[in-house]
Amino acid sequence: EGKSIAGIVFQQDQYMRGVQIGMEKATAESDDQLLSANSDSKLEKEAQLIDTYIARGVDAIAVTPLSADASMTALKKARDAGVIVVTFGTTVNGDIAQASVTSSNTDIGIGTGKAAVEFLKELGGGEKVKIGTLAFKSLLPEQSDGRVNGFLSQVEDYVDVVSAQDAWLAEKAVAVASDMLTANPDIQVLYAANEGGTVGAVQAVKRAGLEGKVFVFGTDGSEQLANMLLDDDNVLQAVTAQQPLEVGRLAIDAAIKLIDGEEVEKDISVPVLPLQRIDPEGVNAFKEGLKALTN
Amino acid sequence: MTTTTEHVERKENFAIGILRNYPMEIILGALIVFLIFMAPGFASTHNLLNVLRTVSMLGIIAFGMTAVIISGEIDLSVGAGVALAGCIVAWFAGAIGGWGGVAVGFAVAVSVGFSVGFLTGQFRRWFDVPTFITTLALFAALRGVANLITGGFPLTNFPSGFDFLGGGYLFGIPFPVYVFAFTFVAMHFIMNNTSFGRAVYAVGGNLEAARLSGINVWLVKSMTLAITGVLTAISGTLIASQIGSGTGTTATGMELDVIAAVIIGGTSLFGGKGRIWGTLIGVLFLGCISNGMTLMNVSEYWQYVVRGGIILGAVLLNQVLERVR
Amino acid sequence: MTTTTEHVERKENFAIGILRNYPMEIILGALIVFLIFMAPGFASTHNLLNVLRTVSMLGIIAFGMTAVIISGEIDLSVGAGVALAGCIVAWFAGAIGGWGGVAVGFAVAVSVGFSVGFLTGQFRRWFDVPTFITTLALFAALRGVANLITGGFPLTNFPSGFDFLGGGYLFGIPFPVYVFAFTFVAMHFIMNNTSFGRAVYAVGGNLEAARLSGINVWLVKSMTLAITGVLTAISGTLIASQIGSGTGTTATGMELDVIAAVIIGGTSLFGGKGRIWGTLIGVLFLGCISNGMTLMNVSEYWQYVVRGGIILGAVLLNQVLERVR
Amino acid sequence: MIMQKLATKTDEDGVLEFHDVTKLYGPTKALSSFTHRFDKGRVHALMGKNGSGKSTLVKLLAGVIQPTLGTMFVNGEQRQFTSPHDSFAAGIVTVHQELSLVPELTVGENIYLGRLPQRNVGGLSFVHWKKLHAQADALLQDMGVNIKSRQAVSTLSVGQQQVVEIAKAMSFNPSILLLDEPTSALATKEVNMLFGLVRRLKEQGVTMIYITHRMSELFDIADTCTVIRDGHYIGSVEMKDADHADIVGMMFGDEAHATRPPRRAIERSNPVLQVKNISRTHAFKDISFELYPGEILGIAGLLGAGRTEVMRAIFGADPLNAGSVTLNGKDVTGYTPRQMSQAGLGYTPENRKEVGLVQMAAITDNLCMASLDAVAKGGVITRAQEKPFVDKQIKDLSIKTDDPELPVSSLSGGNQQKVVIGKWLNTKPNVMFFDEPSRGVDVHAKRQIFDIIWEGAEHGLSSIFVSTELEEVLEVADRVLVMRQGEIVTEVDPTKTNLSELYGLCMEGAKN
Ligand SMILES: Nc1ncnc2c1ncn2[C@@H]1O[C@H](COP(=O)(O)OP(=O)(O)OP(=O)(O)O)[C@@H](O)[C@H]1O
Ligand SMILES: Nc1ncnc2c1ncn2[C@@H]1O[C@H](COP(=O)(O)OP(=O)(O)OP(=O)(O)O)[C@@H](O)[C@H]1O
Ligand SMILES: [Mg+2]
Ligand SMILES: [Mg+2]
Repeated sequence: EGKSIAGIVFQQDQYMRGVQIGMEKATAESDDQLLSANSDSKLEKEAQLIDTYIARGVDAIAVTPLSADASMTALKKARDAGVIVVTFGTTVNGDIAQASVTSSNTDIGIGTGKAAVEFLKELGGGEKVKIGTLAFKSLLPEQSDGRVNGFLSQVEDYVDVVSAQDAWLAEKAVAVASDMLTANPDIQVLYAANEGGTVGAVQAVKRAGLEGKVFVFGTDGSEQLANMLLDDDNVLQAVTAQQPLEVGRLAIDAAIKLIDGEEVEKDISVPVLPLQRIDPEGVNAFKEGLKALTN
Repeated sequence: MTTTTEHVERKENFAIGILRNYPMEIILGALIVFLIFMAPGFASTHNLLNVLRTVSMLGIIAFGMTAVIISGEIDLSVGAGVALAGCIVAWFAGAIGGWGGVAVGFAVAVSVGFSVGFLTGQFRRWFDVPTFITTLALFAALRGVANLITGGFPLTNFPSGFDFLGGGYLFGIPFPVYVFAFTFVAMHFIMNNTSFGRAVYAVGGNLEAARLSGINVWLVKSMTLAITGVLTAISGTLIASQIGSGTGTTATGMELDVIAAVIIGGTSLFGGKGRIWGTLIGVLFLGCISNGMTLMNVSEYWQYVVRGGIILGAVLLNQVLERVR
Repeated sequence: MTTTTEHVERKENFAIGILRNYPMEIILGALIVFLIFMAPGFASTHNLLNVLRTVSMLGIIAFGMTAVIISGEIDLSVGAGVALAGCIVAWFAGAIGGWGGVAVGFAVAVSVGFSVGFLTGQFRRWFDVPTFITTLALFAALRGVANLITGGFPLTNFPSGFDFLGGGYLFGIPFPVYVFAFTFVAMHFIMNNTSFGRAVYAVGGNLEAARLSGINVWLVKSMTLAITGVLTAISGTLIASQIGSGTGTTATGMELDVIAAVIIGGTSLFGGKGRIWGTLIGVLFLGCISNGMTLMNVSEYWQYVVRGGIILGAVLLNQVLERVR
Repeated sequence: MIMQKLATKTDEDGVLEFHDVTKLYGPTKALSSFTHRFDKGRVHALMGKNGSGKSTLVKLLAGVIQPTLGTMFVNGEQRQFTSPHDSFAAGIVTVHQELSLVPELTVGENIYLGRLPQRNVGGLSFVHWKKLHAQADALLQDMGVNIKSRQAVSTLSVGQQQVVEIAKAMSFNPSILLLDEPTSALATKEVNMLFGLVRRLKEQGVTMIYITHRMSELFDIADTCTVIRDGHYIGSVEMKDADHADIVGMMFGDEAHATRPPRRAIERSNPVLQVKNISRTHAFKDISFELYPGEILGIAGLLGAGRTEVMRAIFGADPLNAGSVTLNGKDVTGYTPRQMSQAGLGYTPENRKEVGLVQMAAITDNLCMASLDAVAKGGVITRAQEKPFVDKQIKDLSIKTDDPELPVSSLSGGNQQKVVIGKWLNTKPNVMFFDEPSRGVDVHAKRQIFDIIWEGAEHGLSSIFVSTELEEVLEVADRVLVMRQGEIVTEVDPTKTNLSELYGLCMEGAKN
């Protein structure tokens, strides 16, 4: 008979939507049922959703935990109730997840960092390049720090962070990035840790007329960001896309196997996908993939 | 024949009477019946207890908020207050350690809640600053302080067994439900049967008349805010226990849910009118909607639409039923 | 001797008069002076234009919200409305294509904004549902609809040059600033020099007295809400242009910023009192705080605290200065 | 408990003394170096035209406001009341001019607000509802009024609310009682009840200050009369030595006042307003009458007879259940107040504070509120356009104000009433409903208002005039309808009847 699996995301953005679609596709063919929900980035809502699904008697929960530490309590309850727990995107401490499908946040930062190294070396010409960062620390501190630190770990020898701010919604990020450029006219590079931040940073540079003087490195893949990489304004240099469809599919696969009592690999890693201005073919291929996703 | 007709008429009047006097109760009842049949797992004891546990956190604060709104004020800072209280308790649990730390933390959180609430009322008195503004400022500031305490990362150094408060069961019923029930009874009693409670209605209904009657109107307003501050600290501690950590991002947007529950329960935003009982109904109503939609697997985008539609529909129906005469 | 003393006294009175009559203006002035000296780059033309551009999006809506609040109602749905308008414009731009699509989308967004606002007012009339509830329901529902339109993915098929609306310059001044200025002048005129504006104040000051004075009170309230809906659609289009996409997550929490600007500008949440000019000051004040804190690279957690503190301090000072006699 | 009498009584107990008391509201001198001693155990009438400072004096004693300069002595001690609470503690109880009840609460609760009887159970003290309602019901019954403790105040008419206010004051067992126009909303029966209470209190040695604009009451109830004019103390007289003309002279100096113009023959062929068989559940039924050009139609009735309800329903403020209304030959049944106002009907409501004015708005705004369409050309309005409308009414109605930009709440009660009337005169109506236009208005201003009504009639304005003071109805109206319990019982010619006959008609068969 059909199994029921709950998929819990924590916000409504393109990445999460992609994961959901991946999950839907993975359950579409069978008579397994997918229950999806959104924790709105709130720990207490996450705990409530997990309680609700335990009460409903689901076989497995696939979740992207909000916090490695703080999400433990709720998920432990699920395990204690005999529910399979699979995490994706992020994971949780305490050996609770029976399988974990991740592209680590650090990897996401590292991906963009690697793409930036050569660029920064050249731009600095021996000197450290002044950069500013846009993060989402007051929303999700662990993920945010993972990405920013991953990025910095690659480029720390070549940069000097002169401004670090929070802004994750595009319209806020435009304002904040503009202000950062005003306060620090010597900034040459902006790094943004999520999609909204990246869009906002690019728009801020264009709005300030600093094309060719200030460059943006960002995070996440979307049609808009792909187009920005292909645009000849030379602002956005590289982003690191995740593969949400893959993540969703693998999470469901692992959950089904675990329900059936099969063995699965505990740490399933989904590679991240660096997209760079210097590789337009790669960007175009990614765009094609996206089209398939939305149809 | 005559008697039969009379009997029918009486019955009709009785039905109309119920409709008019308990519209919101009926709407909630209808929602529950609907969910029993349509939402898989809704009627299980386990699920119902979960719903109760979930609404407890919100409801504890909502009872205080009811008093605040009846007194003619508002408190937008409760979500931030919950986060702050959780962080304070967690910080002391880490710094002092064990249950002693929790106890000190809880005492500090409650004192902070009380003082901040009371001062908000006094601000209104001394400087005529609307509580809307003061608590809007606190809305930002308290969360900032919470984050400064934690440094941005969840604090999880609680003693073992701490999770009982938010997650444990006592005689088969979740612990927070007891706190919720106690708060309901206490606030219901206070509002209906004490001079203070009646003064709250008077102050919200006609400030000048209350003042001319010798009521210390600012003390009354400040006290409703202080009570809400204390209840916020209690709820914040329970939530910290439930999620096993104190973080600055807890309970984002909760103020709107709390106020929504109060208003759905029939309290007027303009003060003077409202009932603790109504808020109980409002809280349960919101809890059932959220739970039901998750159980019925309503897609998350539709959830927003459905939630909006149900709230609007319920309040509308409530008003229409009240008019049946 | 006498004349000198008199002269001094006159001067003092003059200073006190200014303090009393323009407290919020003075506080804003003080903030700006502080930022000129302390925030690197604040005083540059470029930065000031940026601040203006940023506040424009908020301010356009805030002027409408001022009228709504003066009329004794509230609108919590403007953030969701901004998201919905952006998504509608983006969807039509994609479906029809080019500027034609944008024009159709804009027309639809404006019509939707107008209708939803107007109906909110009529709901209040027919069913006595408080606008707080209706717009709280819309707060959830409109964002849900926005996501249903986009399917959760940002829509970006705008014609080239579309980014001019939100990001472009006309005679060296950002385009949205013109819209902002125009809205200010129009709303200032409407509220002060039309019979409709007078009616808004009357309706908010005493609904029954206004009704008995032969004012069509529900039409007046509905129109303030409809105007705000239209302004929300305009702002939503500008924001979509600025960020180059229409998505359901845009402008989360914006309603609170808008209401804060209105209240900081001296409008009473209880209706009947307030000025468009005050809202302009409130909007600029919030804009300067955000800009200043970023320029000074205040850490994100402190930003919350500082922001809360400054808002509270300013309103407090405002009240104290107004009392100087 | 608040009311504890001092253990040792002195001669100065119950004496009120003012020394050079001044109260400023910004530039306005509400009270100016007022010096006077009110002896104990007597009823002191306080007279003066609107805005002369009577309420200000009372508010000082009630602890609502504090004097700018000067000192007050209560019971022989110098006192500074910083809150109403302090004033209660000194044994002073006040019935304020503007109603101060909480509409959402019950009558009983309003009476004992701030000192609800308590019951102690297990160390917790809570409200003793039973005792509260029993006490309140006993009190109301003792006063001889038919109001129940458990009724919500919001369901009472203005007059009944005023009775509740008085009951509230009585429940304190005051040693000093301040009554600020307690009778302005009361009809003869209730006034007599009040006077009975006042006499009873006087026997108990209570000192009372009694403010009224009804000259006739003075001789009935007061021992002395103190007159103030523009905030200044003018003088005091013993009532037994005074006559009507003396007091009016003190109040107004030698200003002239109007007398009724001779009655004219009314052309009763074409009614401007025709009301046919209108009914409204629980309020009135089967009301029919006609109003002719230039006619002033009075409606007489007791408290709650339904006069207000009839006028509101015709004006479209409340829905009708049956019947039709024709105005200027047009069927206007079911019109909204807006449509009615456009059709030429104006209505000044009886409770100006709640529904007549926007208190926080400027006098200017209030005066133009009903005539926005006329003042604004194409919807655009400026202060300059409003000025003639505002100035005209301020002048015609002698509204006492320093600046029409001030909020209307800064005006004294009588002047607020004039603003309500001025607001409607600005719409140039051809039919006006005046619901208690003389409530809380001084003798002089009252004449002015009547003059406006009469003069309007000369120019063809038809009016309905309602007043609880039946002698006014007789004086002002050309024809009088008598209402009882929601029905018109008869019609009388004011020239062919007298006060006691009319009163009898209003009373006849009425319950209690
Ligand atoms: N709050 C206030 N602000 C400004 N002026 C005020 C205020 N209250 C009263 N005044 C002014 O003080 C003066 C005295 O007012 P007061 O109410 O004492 O008059 P009154 O004798 O009671 O008149 P009435 O017979 O109309 O009730 C008036 O000119 C009035 O306009
Ligand atoms: N809001 C209300 N709810 C219920 N009954 C009311 C309400 N207002 C008035 N009534 C009742 O309707 C009847 C008519 O009242 P109305 O106010 O028209 O009388 P009135 O003759 O104008 O007397 P008054 O001098 O008190 O104004 C009274 O019995 C009154 O108690
Ligand atoms: Mg007075
Ligand atoms: Mg009446």
